[in-house]
Amino acid sequence: MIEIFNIFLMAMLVITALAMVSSRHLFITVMLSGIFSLLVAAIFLFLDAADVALTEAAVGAGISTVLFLGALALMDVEETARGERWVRVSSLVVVAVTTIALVYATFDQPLFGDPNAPINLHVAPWYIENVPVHMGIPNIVTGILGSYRGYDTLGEVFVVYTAGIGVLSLLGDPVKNRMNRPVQNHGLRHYLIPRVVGRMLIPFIILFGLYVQFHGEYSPGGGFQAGALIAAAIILFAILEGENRALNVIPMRVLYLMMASGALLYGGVGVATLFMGGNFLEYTVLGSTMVSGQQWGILLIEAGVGLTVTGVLITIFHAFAARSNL
Amino acid sequence: MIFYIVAFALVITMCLALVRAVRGPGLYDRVLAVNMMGTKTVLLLAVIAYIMGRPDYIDLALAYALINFIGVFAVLEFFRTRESQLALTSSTTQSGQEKALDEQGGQS
Amino acid sequence: MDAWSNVVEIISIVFMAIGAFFIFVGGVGALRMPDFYTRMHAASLTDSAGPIFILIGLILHTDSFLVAIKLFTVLVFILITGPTASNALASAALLAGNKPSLAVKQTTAE
Amino acid sequence: MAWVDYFHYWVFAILLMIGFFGVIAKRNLVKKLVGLSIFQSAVFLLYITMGKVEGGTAPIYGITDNTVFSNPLPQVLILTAIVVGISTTALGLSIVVRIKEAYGSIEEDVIHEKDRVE
Repeated sequence: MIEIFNIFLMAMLVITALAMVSSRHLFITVMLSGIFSLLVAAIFLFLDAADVALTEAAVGAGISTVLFLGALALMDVEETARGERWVRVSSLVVVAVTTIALVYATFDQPLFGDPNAPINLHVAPWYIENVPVHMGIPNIVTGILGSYRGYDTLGEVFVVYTAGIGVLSLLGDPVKNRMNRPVQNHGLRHYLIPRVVGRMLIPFIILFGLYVQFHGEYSPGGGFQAGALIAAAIILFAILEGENRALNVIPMRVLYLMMASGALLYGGVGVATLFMGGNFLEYTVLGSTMVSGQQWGILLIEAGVGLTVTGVLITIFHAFAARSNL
Repeated sequence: MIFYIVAFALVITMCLALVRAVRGPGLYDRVLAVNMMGTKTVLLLAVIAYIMGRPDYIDLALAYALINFIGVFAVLEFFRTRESQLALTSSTTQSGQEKALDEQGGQS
Repeated sequence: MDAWSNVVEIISIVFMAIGAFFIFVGGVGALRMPDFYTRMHAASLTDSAGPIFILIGLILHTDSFLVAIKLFTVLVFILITGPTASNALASAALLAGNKPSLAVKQTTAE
Repeated sequence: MAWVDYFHYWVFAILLMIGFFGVIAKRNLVKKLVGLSIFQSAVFLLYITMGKVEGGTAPIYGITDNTVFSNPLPQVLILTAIVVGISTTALGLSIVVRIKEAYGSIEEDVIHEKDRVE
């Protein structure tokens, strides 16, 4: 019965994707990508991936639309050239052939939802069985993310950090760019209703972000989602009051500090466990028992993840906003 | 059963909003459709939580309800700055870059 | 006691059915109305009446206090943000010179 | 209902190829990035689809009595990949912004033309 909704949503997803690629106006593409993200989040929830759906919600609803609009404010929104005819025809042929090959290949895939599919037999049962034993936390996803696959997450955090540095080095320091601009931007300060309501909601968004951060062991959530939510709150403030005020509230040096200290905290936990006699990121040595050590470790590295993600996302926003006038 | 009916109504309405988003003559119709989709998704997530018997899914609905409207504000800001930029550029002469673009558009 | 919970159950089902109806009508309106502002009017129906009925129906259906509080919070936030977003959208549209079709007709007739 | 079992995979294949088409056929750089993010979402969808277990529920203990869980491992991988995805998209967008500032256009043809002239 539930599959019917999923089929509906997936058909809508395909239509949205087609419209996104075929539309000539980039603003329309960005708006449709908002719909795309909403549909993907609902589908993830139907497929039992609550944590992933929350991440998609936090990133897709606020931040990615704002980023794309910030970039579009610097360019022409109309797509002028369509490209030569042979390019379009030949790429259509390539795409059609590959689609047929991929669809043919799906018949070798295990059936949808098969509990005996190879993917579900190898390590997953061990994880599901051992997360409560080793860590004593109910959310298996957080357990795997923080502990069993801690190296993986460490790498991802450094990728996010590097992307933030890359954006900064490409677009320049937001504060300097802002000073060179002819017109200072005051945001939506003259729009009373959005301003009042938006300001009222910002504390709630931050509060919810902190809840997601620290309750992530018990319900869907964790550092990545919380970072995106808190960054969305700050970005909302910057949209409402202008970036200058947002930069007064959280200056760039604090953001740099957040970016770096989050990644450092994560790495530092690993080094600390080395010095305390364990392996890199072996949290067991942090506490008196295995469970308490693991819980301390997960709490610390989730805090690191949250700090880095918040810092990077707000920095990226400021970097774009200082270039454009958004 | 009533949950399935409500969820079905929500999905159908999402389809209608999608039609509006894909077809919608103006830019604003698309923003409107996105906004509608947002509210429908919040409700759909809440109803899914009941259908699946998972009360923790309501956190997701809460997250969407809180941050969904940021996109609309960004759109408002986008058009506001674009208006002021257009006013700035149209009052002076056409910039060199735009001229070069026009010439190349004419050639090709 | 049993009769009372039955009554609550029926009320919640009725509320959810009304909410689903409003949502559907708003969706049809957003598709069929002639110009942007009337479409927005229909769409804002799904932002206000629909969530009120559906979420109250869901609240009546639950026996967990925490879930009821969370749903009520969702309702409050939807009721705050929905009209604000509509307002922001309408002012953005008006700012860009998007006139209601009736207003355009009147000015051309004069 | 045999086709339902494969429907999710088909949607994955079609979405992947829509994104691919956007990347190879479109001349606009932002459009290419959008195609890339569709491609990315298709891969996310494939991972999550493969981790779904019939009759399972989200892998969190203690909320329902159901102890059949969907596979948590793909969820972990995709969760981090989403945030990494938005960061790398931002990096790509900032490169596009610099290209726009240097060449005055984000259309591939115009950029190639300018390169040839210089």
